[in-house]
Amino acid sequence: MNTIYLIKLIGEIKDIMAENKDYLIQLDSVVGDGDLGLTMSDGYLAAYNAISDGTETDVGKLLYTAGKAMSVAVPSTMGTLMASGFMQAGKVLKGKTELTDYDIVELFSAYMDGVMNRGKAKVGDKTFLDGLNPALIALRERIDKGESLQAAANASAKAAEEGFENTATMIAVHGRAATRGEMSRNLKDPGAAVAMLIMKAFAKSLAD
Amino acid sequence: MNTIYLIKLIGEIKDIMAENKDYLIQLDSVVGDGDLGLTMSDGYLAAYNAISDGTETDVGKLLYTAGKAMSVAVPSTMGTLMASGFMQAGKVLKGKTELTDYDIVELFSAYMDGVMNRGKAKVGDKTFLDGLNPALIALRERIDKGESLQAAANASAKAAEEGFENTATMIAVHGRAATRGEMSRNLKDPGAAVAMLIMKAFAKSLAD
Amino acid sequence: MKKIINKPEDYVNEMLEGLYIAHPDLITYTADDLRCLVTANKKEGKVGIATGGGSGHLPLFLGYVGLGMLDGCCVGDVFQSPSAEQMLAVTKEIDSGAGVLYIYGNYNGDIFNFDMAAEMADFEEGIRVESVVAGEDVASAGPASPGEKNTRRGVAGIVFVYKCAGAAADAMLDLDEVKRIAEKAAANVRTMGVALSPCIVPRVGKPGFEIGEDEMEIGMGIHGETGIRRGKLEPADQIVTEMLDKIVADIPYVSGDEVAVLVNGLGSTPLDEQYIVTRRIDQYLKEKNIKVHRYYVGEYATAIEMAGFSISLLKLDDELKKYLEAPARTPFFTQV
Amino acid sequence: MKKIINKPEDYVNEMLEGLYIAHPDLITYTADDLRCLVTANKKEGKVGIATGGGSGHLPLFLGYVGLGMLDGCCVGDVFQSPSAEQMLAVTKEIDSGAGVLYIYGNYNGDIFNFDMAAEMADFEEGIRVESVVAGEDVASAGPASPGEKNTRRGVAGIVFVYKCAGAAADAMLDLDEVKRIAEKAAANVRTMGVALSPCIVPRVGKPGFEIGEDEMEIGMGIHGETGIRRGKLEPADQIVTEMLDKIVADIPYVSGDEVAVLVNGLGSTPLDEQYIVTRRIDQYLKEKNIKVHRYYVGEYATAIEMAGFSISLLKLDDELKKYLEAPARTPFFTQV
Ligand SMILES: Nc1ncnc2c1ncn2[C@@H]1O[C@H](COP(=O)(O)OP(=O)(O)O)[C@@H](O)[C@H]1O
Ligand SMILES: Nc1ncnc2c1ncn2[C@@H]1O[C@H](COP(=O)(O)OP(=O)(O)O)[C@@H](O)[C@H]1O
Ligand SMILES: [Mg+2]
Ligand SMILES: [Mg+2]
Ligand SMILES: [Mg+2]
Ligand SMILES: [Mg+2]
Repeated sequence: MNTIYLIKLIGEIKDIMAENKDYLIQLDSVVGDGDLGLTMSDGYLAAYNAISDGTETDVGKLLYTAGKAMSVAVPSTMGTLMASGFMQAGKVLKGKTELTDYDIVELFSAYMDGVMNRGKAKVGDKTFLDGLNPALIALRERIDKGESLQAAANASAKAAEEGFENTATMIAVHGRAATRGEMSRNLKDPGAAVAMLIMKAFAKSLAD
Repeated sequence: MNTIYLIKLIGEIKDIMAENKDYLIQLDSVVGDGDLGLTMSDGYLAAYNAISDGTETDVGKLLYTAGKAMSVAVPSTMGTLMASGFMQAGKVLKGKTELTDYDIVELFSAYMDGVMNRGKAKVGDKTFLDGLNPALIALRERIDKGESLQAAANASAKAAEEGFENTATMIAVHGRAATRGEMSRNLKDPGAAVAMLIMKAFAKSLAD
Repeated sequence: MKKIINKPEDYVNEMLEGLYIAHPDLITYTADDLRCLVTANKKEGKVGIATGGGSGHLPLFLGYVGLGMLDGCCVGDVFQSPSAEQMLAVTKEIDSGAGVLYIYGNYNGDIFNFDMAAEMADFEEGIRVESVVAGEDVASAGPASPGEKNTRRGVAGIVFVYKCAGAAADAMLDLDEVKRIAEKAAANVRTMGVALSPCIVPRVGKPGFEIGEDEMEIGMGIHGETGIRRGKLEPADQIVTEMLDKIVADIPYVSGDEVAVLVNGLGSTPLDEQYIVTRRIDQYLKEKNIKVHRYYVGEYATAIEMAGFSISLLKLDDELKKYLEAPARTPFFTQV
Repeated sequence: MKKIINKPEDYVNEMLEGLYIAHPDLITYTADDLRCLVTANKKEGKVGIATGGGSGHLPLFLGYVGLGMLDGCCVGDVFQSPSAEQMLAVTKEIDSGAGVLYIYGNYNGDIFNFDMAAEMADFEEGIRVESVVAGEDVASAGPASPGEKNTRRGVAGIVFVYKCAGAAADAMLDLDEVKRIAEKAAANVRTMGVALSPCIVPRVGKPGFEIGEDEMEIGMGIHGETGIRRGKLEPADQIVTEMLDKIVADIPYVSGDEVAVLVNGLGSTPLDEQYIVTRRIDQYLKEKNIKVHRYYVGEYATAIEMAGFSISLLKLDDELKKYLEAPARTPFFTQV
């Protein structure tokens, strides 16, 4: 696993966001301003374009560059949070050119830290974190148990999906959805859907 | 004929304007802003109220007072023109306490002068003048021929009505109706209707 | 009718009460009549300048009374003239011996009442009054031939006349001179507007006219007077081009001439759109080699909540430029 | 969608072009990016103040850059945050060694990007940046308990924060002091709004929400965020009373307190209506024996062409009063 794999991974994320553009627009239209499909497809495309030439061998620098490109392209809530995730992962993995399975766990863990540092949300606040957090737990558990990265990625994608479904029981306390208060319950969180899509793309990037 | 008669005359005008309020509104709504019914009924009421106590014996002063009250109450186009008519008649008849039939002709003639001095319109411009002017001609002719004031007044009311009907052949060059240009043809002029109503009230004031 | 008001019949007076509350340092009223607005800072020996007209055009007319601009203003009901009596009261209050100049728009009711007031001021009070009537809407009529009466409507361009005349009076010029400056400004200003939606006079309660969801009316007046043509809404650049073609042809301009530009929102047109309009005006005038001395952008003369805008061009010479640049401070116009 | 625009995707940039054309003496831009607006009159050694946020709120945010107020401003697309990168460019341009203060509204996207920009300014450029987040819409959330995060939206009241902080910076106070003043103003301002009609984001092309012909929504935010209640449109006096009850209870006030009042039109509300509102505010505050030091009435923070208004009260002490009264000159705010 090296920067070539990361280009593939980010490419898969870019593709899945493009495929689910209308779905994300629809989710965000109900609780927010409806731009999430646009920002996620544009944002990951910008991230991908910034790193896809394959000249960068430093894993950390590649991730940081992807994040910076995303922050310039889509300065929305999720755009900036995803950029912050990439940039934090970049800082943590800086200097590496090869990644172990544990480094992949570290990557997602740092990504989550980046989002949390920037967004100051907690698990349970009905955000992106509620999709990513269960996925990260599943991923770490399986790798700790010695399962293959593919098996762990599949499990984490499933966990992310469950996390996303679960957001329908929570009350939003951040962003536009929060202005609806109690009315936000029963609705699934669009940002958590993004976490689910990322983990699906991750599973796919190992499968093909 | 003295100020008591003038109070009766202005009272009749006030009544006919009140009765024809909706009619004038309707006429003015087509070519103008629709306020003519309100301004004429309010304006002549104000004029009447200012002079109806019967203490004034100077014909000229009474007419001037009526005009001034009207100008304060309804500063619209027709309101100010009618006020100017009264005030001019007041100036011309100042000092008199008794009126001959010729003085009555003078009264309407001065009223017309007041309107013309203020409005700078000519006969044929599709205005109030095109109702009053034929009435004034008829009135003067009949009195000159020695007919009774009642007969002369009846004839002048008829002439005013014909004058009003005739405005449907003219193009408006003053006021809001003028902004319609050629489209103003075929429509009767609301201000000329006011002249017709004044002359009808005049005929009635002699009949009862 | 969706308005933040109390009783429609109290609309004008309650608006005026709010105005005096908000600007006590600049304006007050006379004759115990809220509709007779006068400056709170009378300057002795200065020519007084008064204006007036119907309500519903804020910041016109009230908003330009203050330092370096107007001294008094009478307003009537919405779209209705104030009375001669009220104008006389204002005239008496603002005269300090140097006489009074009336500057108002070219509307029947206003003309009659201002004329009557001028006569009364002369006869009853011995105050010399001169009048300048602004009529610069090129869409409302053709230009007047020499000696003929100008039948064009007065619209937003009157603000330029106020500004130049106000500065001239503030410089203590005499009545004839102030009148000459006002006439010069009035002779050099041209305006044209476009409307996208009607407005509702509170006491009437329904729109003054109907217009399709995709239509505009080029040349419409600020009371909803019929314009030059009604058609499908076009891109901003195209609308501005059509308007400027008419405005610029009317003076006419030669290469190198200098102007001041007023972009005026009619009530519910966002500032953003007014700046998009400004951008195209600048392109257009650059193509014609007409130099813009200064832009004014915002709401200067509205039609309640009408959507649309107007463009006014004031052709400048050194004299007008000097008076345009002078400082002023009023409730709605502050220039330092 | 009835707008005077060209292509919806050019809306923001063309508006900006117009803005620079109209106000060349006050504003310019940096980093070859129209959306990175900075003052044309940089004052050496002064603390720089920057703001920013989505477009569609003119005169917010752009219109307050100039003398005695803000030094820089970044805008994004309509209702969308600008990027951290853009904010960094402005920060670099306006810093002259005394550091930079960010003042912006309490919105997720803005917070994240300003925070990121502040980190970049520190790490990459060694510029000290402090931030004050304005959130004063009493309709949007309850007051924050001590130590808790303020979740209220920032709306028109931010203009008071700009004014006081801008004057403090202009008086050459240091960054800590300017921040203290900004925080004090932010802590003492409260706002509430009401909306009568939605607005249309040009690239979306249809209204952001629906509302009945006879309805209003009390407490709605300036992007159309849900308010406190929706109901039948009421007389102006009644609406104002309901809003002030909420605003005044939130501080709370005691008899004899002094305030500045901002009456803000949301886009298509005529000035007349804003003055009718002003009238009732004055009555109300007199009843409570709260003294009004000064009124500001007009459009200060809009939601494109939304109909409605907001009321902001700034509780004053001698210090805030001093900075509020200081002169300022920007494209949309001139005080002498
Ligand atoms: N503080 C936060 N931390 C993490 N995620 C957040 C936070 N605030 C909002 N989100 C996520 O952002 C999503 C909305 O993103 P986006 O559409 O970009 O917002 P906006 O359009 O309002 O800027 C929400 O569904 C939520 O998952
Ligand atoms: N210059 C004028 N001289 C005489 N009558 C006039 C003149 N201008 C307009 N009128 C009359 O005024 C009438 C309209 O009066 P009114 O409704 O009061 O006008 P507005 O409401 O526009 O002030 C017209 O029908 C016309 O007869
Ligand atoms: Mg969104
Ligand atoms: Mg968004
Ligand atoms: Mg009428
Ligand atoms: Mg009328």
